[in-house]
Amino acid sequence: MKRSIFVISILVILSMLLAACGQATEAPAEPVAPAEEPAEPGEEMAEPAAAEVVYDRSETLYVSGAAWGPPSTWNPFQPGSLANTTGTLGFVYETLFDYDPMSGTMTPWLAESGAWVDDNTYAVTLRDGLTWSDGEPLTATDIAFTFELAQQYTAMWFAPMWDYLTSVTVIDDLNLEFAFVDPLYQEWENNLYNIPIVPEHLWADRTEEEITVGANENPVGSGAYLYETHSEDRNVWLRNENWWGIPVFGAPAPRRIVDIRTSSNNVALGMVLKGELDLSNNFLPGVAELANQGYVDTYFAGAPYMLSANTAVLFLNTTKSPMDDAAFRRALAFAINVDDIVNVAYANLVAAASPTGLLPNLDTFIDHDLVAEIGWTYDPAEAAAILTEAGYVMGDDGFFNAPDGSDIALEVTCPFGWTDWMEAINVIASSAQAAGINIQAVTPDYGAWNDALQGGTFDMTLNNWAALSNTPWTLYNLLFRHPIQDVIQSGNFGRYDNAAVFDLVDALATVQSTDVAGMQAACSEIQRVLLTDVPMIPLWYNGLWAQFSSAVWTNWPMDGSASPTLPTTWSGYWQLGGLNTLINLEPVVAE
Amino acid sequence: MSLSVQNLTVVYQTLHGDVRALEKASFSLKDGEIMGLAGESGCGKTTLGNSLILLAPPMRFVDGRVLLDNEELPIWDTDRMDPFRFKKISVIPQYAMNAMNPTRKIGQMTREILQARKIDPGHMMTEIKRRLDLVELPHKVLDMYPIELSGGMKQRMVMVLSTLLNPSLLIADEITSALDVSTQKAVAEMLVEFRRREFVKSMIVITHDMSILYQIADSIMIMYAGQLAEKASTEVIIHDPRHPYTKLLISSLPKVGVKVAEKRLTGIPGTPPMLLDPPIGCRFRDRCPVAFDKCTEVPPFIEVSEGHYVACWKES
Amino acid sequence: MIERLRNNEFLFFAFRNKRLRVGLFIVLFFLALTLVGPLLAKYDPSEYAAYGSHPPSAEYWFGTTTFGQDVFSQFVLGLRATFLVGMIGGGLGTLIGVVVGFTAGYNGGIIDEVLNILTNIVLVIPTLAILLIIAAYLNVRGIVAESIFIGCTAWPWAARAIRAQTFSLRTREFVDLSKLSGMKSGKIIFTEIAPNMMSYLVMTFILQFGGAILNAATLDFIGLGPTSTISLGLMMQYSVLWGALQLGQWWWFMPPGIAITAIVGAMYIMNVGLDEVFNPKLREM
Amino acid sequence: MRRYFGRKFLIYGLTFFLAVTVDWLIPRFMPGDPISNILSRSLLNAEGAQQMYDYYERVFGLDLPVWQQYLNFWGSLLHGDLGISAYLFPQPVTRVIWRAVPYDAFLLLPSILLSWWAGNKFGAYAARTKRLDNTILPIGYILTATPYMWLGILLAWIFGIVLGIFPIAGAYSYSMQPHLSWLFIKDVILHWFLPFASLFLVGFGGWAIGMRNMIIYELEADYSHYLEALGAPRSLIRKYAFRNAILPQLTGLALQLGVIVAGALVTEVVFSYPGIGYLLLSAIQNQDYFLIQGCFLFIIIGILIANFAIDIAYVIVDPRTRMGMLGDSS
Repeated sequence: MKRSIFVISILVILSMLLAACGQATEAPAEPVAPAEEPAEPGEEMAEPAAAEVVYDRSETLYVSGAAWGPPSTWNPFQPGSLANTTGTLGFVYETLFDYDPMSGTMTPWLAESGAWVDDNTYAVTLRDGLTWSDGEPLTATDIAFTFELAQQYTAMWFAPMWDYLTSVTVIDDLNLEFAFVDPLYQEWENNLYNIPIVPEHLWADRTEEEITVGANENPVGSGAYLYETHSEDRNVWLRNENWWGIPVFGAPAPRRIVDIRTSSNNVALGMVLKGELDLSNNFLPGVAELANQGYVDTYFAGAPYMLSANTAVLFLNTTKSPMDDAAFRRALAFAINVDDIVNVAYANLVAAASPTGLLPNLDTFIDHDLVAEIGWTYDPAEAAAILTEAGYVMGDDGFFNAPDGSDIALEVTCPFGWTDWMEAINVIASSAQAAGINIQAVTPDYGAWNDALQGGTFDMTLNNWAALSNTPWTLYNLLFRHPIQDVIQSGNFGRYDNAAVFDLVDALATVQSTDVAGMQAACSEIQRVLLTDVPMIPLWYNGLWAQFSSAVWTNWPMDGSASPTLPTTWSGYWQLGGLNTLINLEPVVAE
Repeated sequence: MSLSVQNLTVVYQTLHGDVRALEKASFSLKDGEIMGLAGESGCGKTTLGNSLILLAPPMRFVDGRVLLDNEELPIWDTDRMDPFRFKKISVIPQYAMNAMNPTRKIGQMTREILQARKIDPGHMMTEIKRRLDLVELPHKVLDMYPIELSGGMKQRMVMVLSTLLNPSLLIADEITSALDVSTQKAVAEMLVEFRRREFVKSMIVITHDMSILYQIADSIMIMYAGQLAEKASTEVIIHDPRHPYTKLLISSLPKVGVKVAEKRLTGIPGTPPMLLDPPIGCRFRDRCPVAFDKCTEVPPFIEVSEGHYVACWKES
Repeated sequence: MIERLRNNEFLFFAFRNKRLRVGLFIVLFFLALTLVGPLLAKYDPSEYAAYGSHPPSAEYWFGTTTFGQDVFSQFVLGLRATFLVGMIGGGLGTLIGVVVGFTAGYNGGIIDEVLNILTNIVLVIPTLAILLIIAAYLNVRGIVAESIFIGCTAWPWAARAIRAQTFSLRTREFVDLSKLSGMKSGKIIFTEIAPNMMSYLVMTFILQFGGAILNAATLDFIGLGPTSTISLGLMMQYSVLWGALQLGQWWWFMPPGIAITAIVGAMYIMNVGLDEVFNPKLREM
Repeated sequence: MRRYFGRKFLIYGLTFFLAVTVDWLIPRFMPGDPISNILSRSLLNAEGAQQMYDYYERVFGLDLPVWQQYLNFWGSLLHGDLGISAYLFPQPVTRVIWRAVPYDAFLLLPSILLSWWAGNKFGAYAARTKRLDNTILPIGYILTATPYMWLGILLAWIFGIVLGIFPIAGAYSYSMQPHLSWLFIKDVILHWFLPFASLFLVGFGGWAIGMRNMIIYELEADYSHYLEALGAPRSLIRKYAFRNAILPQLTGLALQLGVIVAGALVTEVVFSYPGIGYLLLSAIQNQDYFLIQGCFLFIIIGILIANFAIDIAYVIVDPRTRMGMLGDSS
């Protein structure tokens, strides 16, 4: 008996071992979705690489921090949260334009140029010699096809654009025109660098389901990298040696990119310290220390170490009392000690936000005089003054009561497990209490939090869903999203209902992006509402977490380096300069 | 003289000290004698039985000699006892019901035990079968697990097993207490049959059950509180006991043949003494109706008439 | 005669038994720490006592977390949570186990059958899987809630054991009944079954206590523990989550683990001790 | 025997039915709405969001009446279809799980069997001598009392970080593609070893102690004394004692499975080992009810199968069950 058990277990080990390998080996070769046959040529190019099973460190770039989970889809139209496969957009599928937040400029990418011929017509000229990785040429028809998909299928995220886009006309292989009625210039420009162009010859005969939600395994695009393989915890990309962009932009330095999905940030931290990871875009709380000790590099040598990626906003539920009182909201703005959030919860990895909520890259659109005049800073006394003036009475419990005498007891929430935010709301609660406003920090599970958020049952909660953008409209469109629905999927969670400001935002949307003065004027008006009425409180800028090691690759973008680009691998950031970062990298030459 | 025991003293070790469970026991068995050993529970009769075959902790050997067929038994040394066990001296334990390994077929277990004792099971088989017939057990029990047998069957199986090597002394401990009356009778008669066929030379039958002894025992020995009280032929013990305790015991019995079970001796005031530090002298003293000052000395266990031993100053 | 000595010997054995003493000492030690700890702790567990992480020092006895919270303060509070879970969870588990087991064992028959099947079902369904769901179902969880569902899922094996025990005792009593004429069965339950069960119950509770603590630690570690307070399991989770291993902040993840291991281990060792005390067969003479 | 298995099947049947029902309830019971969780991070404007929401609702079949959803669930379950993972959208749950299963088998089977086997041998051995018993027993107790994840953390810290002998994350190096070579196999084993070790050690302690106690009881059992009285050598007595002590240990194995699975879960989390436990955790953190369902179901089925295997083993080694005397109260 005993012996048999022993033998069995030995056998088991071996069989399992083989099973694991066998299983793992077949893993990449997943059953391929229909209409993938033409992918063969692409496969062939990848062939010599596929033979390599052990990667050469000196030509491989190891990155992490982009994927939320195992790679599951390579569909470029998959909305944000599911794009666990960073690079689908940027590596494989490309956009007409590129936006560089550092310089604040739109760079033509697939397009050679694009411009408004008149108020309702936008003309695009493509670069000559664009090709798909399967060798087929990329022409204007592919662009038209891609945009028209959204006209056909309302489930595409950019389908609403067809409310003002009327037609796409292909003039020749390189030229096409978009016709509009009352276009939202701002959104359009934003879409120019967010809509991925897909090959008509591979997508034309796909079903709606395949197009909108299909996994699109073994994707074929036009980009600088080819899908090589993936497993539960990684995506492997191989440089496309025939990329049309090499003569234009130069070839990205790493021949192969292994994008690692670390189970948790600590794993990434360990790998960074061991030098197994060249670039980590995870949030690593201890990293300031490590940077100071020179274990890793960050964009800034000192605080805040990181570039800013998005604005953490405290949404106030304006349908509830006392958040429905502007005075109370403004008082709260003075009562929150943002510096503590920055210093303690984030150990200086972030920067305090402008009350206008706009990120540094949009600084030109911040009305600094206005901020100086009616902006706020941490000032409990001022908060108390505003409340008293508004008729709030300090109760004997040390907390203010509403003018009608009722107690005020509020909750500030964030999802359980989002530890940095949990620390942040602790700071918010304690500093508000110190100022006499009774707020408790509560951390429900994500699902419940999301319900409360979208259903509008929360008191006040944190949110940062407005991404880095080329236009202030993106943020304000999110903050003042309208019309207000029972369930709000994203934006204006506080259900702040103010037709005047809604109109201002819509007005901003229709300002030509070339008309900077016009945009500034529009923004200034919106900001006046934001600062006086305080429907929500921008608190700090979440960092564009990036820590890198120069052991194998150098010339990382850092403060002061010539024309720095974003050091990030996050999904949706490749066309924000991420790819340029790869192009600028230089291998460390051995000895 | 099949068995002769001299001054056998055995104690139970407990944390409070030694419990003097068996005090200077001296007696002997004639060849072929079936001796009944009776007394209240806790009087040391089982201790006596065990000490003869398996003197294991917490029991501790203190003093005395045991001769079996004029050969000394090293009862204080379990290892040196092994050669004698089973072959010369054997036991049918109180727990005969659970004496067999529940997860082994009975035949297999038998074989393994025999092999362990360097005996070739091969040519024991015919003998085993003969004896199974004798105790009216079908041969197929050998291919059964104990759990498949009834209480009585297990009892008989153990009898066969224990006596397989024709020991010259068999200790049968409470073998009948767990059985119903009819089976008791059968088992008792089998014991006699075993002696007749000389599977065993002589026996010590430990029991509460006087009626059984009345049926099968040649002689009866009464114990009280770790001391021998009286030993004589069955007839004598039943009809003409000499020791005051025996008298009370017998008189307290209902009609002979009726089971007394463990009934405490209600007839006698008081309870047996704690044997941790037993009273000096006769341990029955406090309860004894006829006790007198002499009783503070331990009375010798002397032969008052042919084959009749008594430990009482009144009698000597 | 051993029988007769047993009762007065019990305490004697109890105090003499080394394992029991050691186990008891450790448990009492931590219990004491739980009670006096909060007095010794200088900071509020969630308060930022220091600026960033510091190794143990005179100021911060167990060092501080990445956020500069005092590990010792969290530790003593976590201890309390741990004992609470053990008490409530273990107690509840034992209680249900006893009720079910005793009812089944003493009545037998159909009741036994049904309870038995129930027990087996709960036994087969992996406790954790259920806990995961219940836990995820409650958005804001406290220690007590956690303990309760731990207790509600931990009882089956206790029920099984107690059923078996009751069963054997009952049958044993039947044998005796036939032996000693005229003893009332009610009296038997109190004089025979109850004491035997007592020892058994104590031991069951101890095991349940330890089990509950381990269960809680597991739940906490995967982020399904209390959302409203600190516990040893949560401390471990945070330490791992925030790279205490990689940053070598051993003072963060060592104390909670050591405490849990020590307490539960001590419980188990006590259990063997008690076993030896209650069960003379196992005593060393 | 028939009764024995009849009852077992009844229990397993009931268990499975209940489990599946509870399982089906998960997404309906838990807070949050899987679809809005999927969409929540995608920056859509109002109308786009609504359209996508309806679309996904159709995809997940959540727009049907409840009773129909329940029946469909059984239906598709029997076809081995557990729906689509929300968090790994649009991957089918079964496919996601099947990818994880080999890692679990590879981790669990050896650690369970080996720890059981070694633990029993060792416990029996420890019971033999008082000295061993006193020195080694406490170690066993400390091991069983150790929370799986903490042992994992310790091993990871000591061998992974301080000594740097073993990798502490993943199933094989990031610098490799799976292939059959000694290099790769060595790599896989290195990654496997620490998680295996933590599972093995905790289990080992438990079994060793269990066996030690069992043996001591058995050596005090009547049949052991009878054998002594017949002068049987210690070797034989021990042999019997061990054989009989194994049985409760076998039952113990069945009872422990749930605990071990839980242990595996946290261990996989500590070492980010891509098994089902790890998958389940991610599923929970991402509110992926369909994946949670799948994992839960797989665990149940796995445990049922294991239990059944043990039942059979039991029947083989313990005559009493064969006689149907014990029913299932073994």
